[in-house]
Amino acid sequence: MLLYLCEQMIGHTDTLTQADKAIGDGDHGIGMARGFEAVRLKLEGGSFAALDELFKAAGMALITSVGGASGIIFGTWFRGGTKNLAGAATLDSPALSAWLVDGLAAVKERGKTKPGDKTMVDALEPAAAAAEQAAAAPLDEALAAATEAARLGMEATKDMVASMGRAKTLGERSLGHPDPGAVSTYLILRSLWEYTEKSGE
Amino acid sequence: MLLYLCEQMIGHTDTLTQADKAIGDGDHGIGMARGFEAVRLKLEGGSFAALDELFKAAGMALITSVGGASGIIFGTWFRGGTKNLAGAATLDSPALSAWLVDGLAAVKERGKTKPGDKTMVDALEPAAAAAEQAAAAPLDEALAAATEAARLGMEATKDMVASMGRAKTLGERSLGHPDPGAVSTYLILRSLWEYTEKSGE
Amino acid sequence: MVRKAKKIFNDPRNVVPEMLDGLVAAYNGRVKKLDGVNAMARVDIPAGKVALLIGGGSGHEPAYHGFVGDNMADGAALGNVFAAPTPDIILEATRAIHRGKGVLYLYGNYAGDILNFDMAAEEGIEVRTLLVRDDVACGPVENRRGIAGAMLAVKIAGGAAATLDTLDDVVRVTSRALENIRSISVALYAGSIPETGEFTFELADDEIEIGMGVHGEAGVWREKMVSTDTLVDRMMEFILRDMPLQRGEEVCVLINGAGSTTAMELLIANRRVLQVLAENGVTVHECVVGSLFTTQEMAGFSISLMRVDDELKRYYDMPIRSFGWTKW
Amino acid sequence: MVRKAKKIFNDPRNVVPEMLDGLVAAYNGRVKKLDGVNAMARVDIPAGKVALLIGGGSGHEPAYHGFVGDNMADGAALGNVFAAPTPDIILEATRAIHRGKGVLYLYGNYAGDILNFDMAAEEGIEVRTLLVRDDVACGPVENRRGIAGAMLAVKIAGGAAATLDTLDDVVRVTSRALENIRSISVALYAGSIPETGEFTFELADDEIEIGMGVHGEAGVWREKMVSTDTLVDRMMEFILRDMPLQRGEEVCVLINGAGSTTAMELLIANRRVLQVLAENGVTVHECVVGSLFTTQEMAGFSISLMRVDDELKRYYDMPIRSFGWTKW
Ligand SMILES: Nc1ncnc2c1ncn2[C@@H]1O[C@H](COP(=O)(O)OP(=O)(O)O)[C@@H](O)[C@H]1O
Ligand SMILES: Nc1ncnc2c1ncn2[C@@H]1O[C@H](COP(=O)(O)OP(=O)(O)O)[C@@H](O)[C@H]1O
Ligand SMILES: [Mg+2]
Ligand SMILES: [Mg+2]
Ligand SMILES: [Mg+2]
Ligand SMILES: [Mg+2]
Repeated sequence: MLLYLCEQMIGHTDTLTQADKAIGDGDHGIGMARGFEAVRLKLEGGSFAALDELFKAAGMALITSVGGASGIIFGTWFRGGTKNLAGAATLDSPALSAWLVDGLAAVKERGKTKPGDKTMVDALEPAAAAAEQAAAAPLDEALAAATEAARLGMEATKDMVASMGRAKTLGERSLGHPDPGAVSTYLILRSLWEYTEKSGE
Repeated sequence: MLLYLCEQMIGHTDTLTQADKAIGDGDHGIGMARGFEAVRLKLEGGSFAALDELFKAAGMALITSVGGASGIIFGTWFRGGTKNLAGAATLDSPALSAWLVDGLAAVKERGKTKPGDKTMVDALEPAAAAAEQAAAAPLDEALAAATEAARLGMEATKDMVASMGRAKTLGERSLGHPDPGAVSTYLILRSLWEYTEKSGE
Repeated sequence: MVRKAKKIFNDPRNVVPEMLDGLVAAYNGRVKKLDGVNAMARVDIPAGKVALLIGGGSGHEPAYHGFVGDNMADGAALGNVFAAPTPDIILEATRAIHRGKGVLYLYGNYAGDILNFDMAAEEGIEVRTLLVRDDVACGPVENRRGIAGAMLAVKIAGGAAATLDTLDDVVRVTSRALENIRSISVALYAGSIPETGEFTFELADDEIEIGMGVHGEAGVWREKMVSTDTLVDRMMEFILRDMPLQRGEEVCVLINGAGSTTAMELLIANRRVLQVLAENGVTVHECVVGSLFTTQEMAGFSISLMRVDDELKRYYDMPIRSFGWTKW
Repeated sequence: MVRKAKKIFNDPRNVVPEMLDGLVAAYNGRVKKLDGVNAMARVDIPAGKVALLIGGGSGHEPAYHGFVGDNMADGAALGNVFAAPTPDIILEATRAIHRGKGVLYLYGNYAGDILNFDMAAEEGIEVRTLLVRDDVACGPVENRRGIAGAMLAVKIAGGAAATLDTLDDVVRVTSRALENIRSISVALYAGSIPETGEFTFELADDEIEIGMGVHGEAGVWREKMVSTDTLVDRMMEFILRDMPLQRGEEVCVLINGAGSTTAMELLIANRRVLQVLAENGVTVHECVVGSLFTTQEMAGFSISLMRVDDELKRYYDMPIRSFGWTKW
C-alpha cells in the first residue's frame, strides 16, 4: 500500500510544483517526490513487522530527505501518528483514525499551526475527524470519507489568506490558490483509498 | 559640410551596429555616433580658419571619444590626411585627393594593415585612388568618384576573410558580411558628396 | 509551453552534492565536507571556541555555505535548492563544530528552516538560535524574511564567536547586529530551480517588483521599469522609514546582486545609495558591492544597511577569509 | 523585433562614469578617480615603485578596473563598453601612477586596445607592453585574445611590480606568467550592450559555443547542450593539448563566470576540472571560482590554468586587496 502511495506521489510532482509556484517557492513537488522516493527505498530495504514501525520509518525517511517545511510536517504526521498504533499489524479503520488524529496533533504541535492558517492542517484536520467518525466502518469507506473531507478542506484553503510558511507574505495575493501542502495531504489520502479500492476488487 | 557629415553619421548608428554585430562586437555604430557627436561639439565650440585645423580637430575628437580600434583609425585618417593641406581654405578636389591619399598612408602605418585584410583600408584605398585621378575635376565629380570607389571597395570586403580586428578569429565565418569600418568609410564619403550636391543645387 | 532555463549541469538531481565538492575544493584546504551529509566545517576550529553554524537552502551561492572560514562561520548545513536542510544534516554539522562552549544557529526566518533547525536543536548540545529578519518589505518584524543582510550578520557573529568567551556574549553582540540591519530587494526576472528547469515567478518584460523575496515571495508592489536613481530612492525610503538614521550615524552598506545583475548595474546603484546617505548626513563605514546572496540566475539587487557603533565596528573590521567574502 | 535586455540603468550613455563613481566608492578610500577621464589610480603608490597599468573596455566588471590595489595594479584606464580606452585616458593614468621607474601596460590582445595604448606610449614616459593572449580557441598565439586568464597575469604582475626593482624584472616575471597561462571559454547566451540594449550574438536555446570570445567573437564550434562533465572534459582537452602538463607539475586554476552563470554551475565545473587534473597527476596550487571577467550578463564560463613554479608561486601567494579579488 505504501509503495503504491510512493509511486502516486512521485507521479504528482508537477501538480505540486505548480501549486507551490503559485503561492510558494515551487519546490514542493520535487520535495515530495524526493521524500517518497526515500520512503520507497526504505520500504524495499527492510521488512517491517508492525504498522507503527512502517509508518515511523516512512516518517523518518520524509524528515531526512524532503527538507523545507514539508519534510518535517509530513514526516511528523507519519511518525507522530504511530503513538497509538503499537500492535496494529495492518491498516484498518481504527488504525487509520488513530494515525490521522494523533498525526494531526503532532503536526499542530510541531508546526504551531491552527486551522485557517492555510496549511496542510486545513486538509488533515477534517480528514482526521471524518476517519474518527468512520472508525467502525470498513476501511475503504473510512478512507473514502477521509479523502473527501481532505479534498473539501483543501478546496477551502483557496479562500484563506496564508499566515504560515513562505506564502505568508503574499497576503491577499494567496487567495484563490489552494495550499500546496493541503493538496499533498488530499493526494496522499486519495492514493491510499485508490489502493484499497483496487486491491478490494 | 562637416556638420552635415556628423548628422548623417549619427543617423547611421543602427546600420553600423548591425554590420559590427555580424562580424565584430556590435559597438561600431555607437562608437561612430559618439565620435561624430564629439566632432560636432568641437566644431560648434570653435572657429577654424584653415581646413587642416578643422580636420585635425575633428580627428583628435574622434581619437579621444570613440575608443576601440576605429577611434584611432578614423581619427588618424582625418588627422594624418592634413599633412599637405596647409593653406587650403576649403575642400576642393586637390585637397580631397591629398586628404584621402595622406590619410590612407597614415592609417596603414598606424594600423599595420594591408589591402585585403578586410578593414576600412579596403574602402579608403580605392577612394583615394579615384580622388587622385579626379583631382582636376570639379569637387562634386571627384567626390562622386571617390564615393563610388569606396562603395565598390566596401562591397568587395564581403568576399574577404578578416585578418585584423575583432573579426579575425571568425575566419571563413566573416565571409558574406562587409567590414563595418569599410561601411563607415563609404558612408563618410557619401555624406560629403551628398552635401556638395545639395549645396550646389 | 513553459520557458526552461538554459544552464549547464550534470544530473540536476545531484547539483547539491556536486556543488559542495566543488565548493570545498574552492576553499583550498580550509574546510572539509562532513561524511554522508551535505554539510561542511572548518578544519581548524580552536578548542573551547563558541561555534557558529549557518545554513539554509542551496541555490543562493555563495550564501550561506560560502561564508565559512576565519572569523566567519565554523560550519554550514546545506539543504536542497530553496529547501531547508534536514535535521540530520544540521545535527551532524552541530556535532562537528561543537567545542564545548555551545553553538549559535544563525539563519533566515523561514518556516522550513525553523522547523528543521529546531528539531536538530533538541538533541542535547547547547544551542541558541538567532533568526535574520532584515527584509523590511514584510510588515512587522516577526514576519520578516532573511535576505542579503544575513551576510552582515554572519560577519559580526563570526567576529564575535572568534573573540568572545561565552555563547551568551556572542548571542548578545549578534542580536545587536540583527537589530540594526535592514534590507530591501527588487527583482527584474526570476531564477530557476535546477530539478525542474522552471523559473519561480514571471514578471512582464517592462515590470519590476520591489520587495520581492529571494524565492520569489511577493513584494510590496510591481511597477514599470524605472531608472536606477528613482528605484534606489524608493528602496532607501523603505529602509529609512523603518530605521531612521540621525545625522552623524554610521552604517555599513551591502549592495547585493541577485544573480545575473551585472556588477555595472550594482555599482551604479551603489553610487546612488551613497549619495542618499550623504544627503542624510550618514557616514559610510564601508560599502560592499557583490553577489553574495543570490537566487540562482535571478536578476535584481538588494540594499542592506547595518547601523554600526564602536562595538559592531570592532567585529566588522576583523579580517575574514571565506569563499564568498574575504577582507583584510 | 529584436529582443532587448532588461536592466536597470539611468542614462545608458552614462554607464561608464556612473559605474566608475560607484566603483571608486566601493574601494573604500583606497583608489581615486582621475579628473576628467575615466581612469583611476591607487592613492598610496610608493615612490620609486615600478608601476602597473591595466585596462580595456568596460562591461567586463570586475575586470579590469576591479583589480587595482595592494599588490595588484596601480591604475586602470577604462574605455566605453567593449571599446578600448582612448589614448588621452591611458596617458592620464600613466602619468598618475608613474613613479620614475617606468610603467608596464598589461592588457588583452585586441586591435583597438593595442592602437590606443600604443599611441599613449609614445608620449615620453618609459613604457613596456605585455599582451594577454590566453585564449587557446584562436589558433596561433599571435591571434589569441585575452580572456579571464588575464586576471592571473595581473595577480603575478601586481606581485612582481610591488617587489622587484626594475621594469625589466617585472616584465620578465610577467612574461613567464603569460607563457604559462591558457584559457578556454564556453557561451550559452550573450550579454547586451547598454547603449543599444541589444545582445551581441544569438545562440539557439539548446546550443552552446565552445571557444567564444568575451565580446561574442566566434569560437571553435557550436554544439547541442551537453553535461558539465562532458563539456569540461572537452575544454580541458583544448588546454592540455596546447600546454601539456607533466605528472607532478603544479597549476593555479580559475573558473570564471561570464556574468549570469550561477556559482552553483561554476562550482560543479570546478569539481570536474580538479578531477581531470588529478587524473593527469597535476597538483593544484590554488583554485579560484568566481565571476572575475564578465561580459555583461552573458552566460557561460571559462577555465584558465596557470602552470606555476616556485618563482611564480611566490608572487601568486602574495596577499592582494582589490574590488574584484582579495586574498590573504
Ligand atoms: N508550520 C506549519 N505547519 C503545518 N504545515 C506547514 C507549516 N509550514 C509549512 N507547512 C506546509 O508546508 C507546505 C510547503 O511545503 P514546501 O514547499 O515543501 O516547503 P517550503 O515552504 O520550505 O518551500 C505548505 O504548503 C504548508 O502546507
Ligand atoms: N589595424 C586596423 N587598421 C585599419 N582598420 C582597422 C584596424 N583594426 C580595426 N579596423 C577597423 O575598425 C573597425 C572596427 O571598429 P570598432 O567596431 O569601432 O572597434 P572594435 O573592433 O574595437 O570594436 C573594423 O571594421 C575595421 O574597419
Ligand atoms: Mg516550497
Ligand atoms: Mg566593434
Ligand atoms: Mg522551499
Ligand atoms: Mg569594441
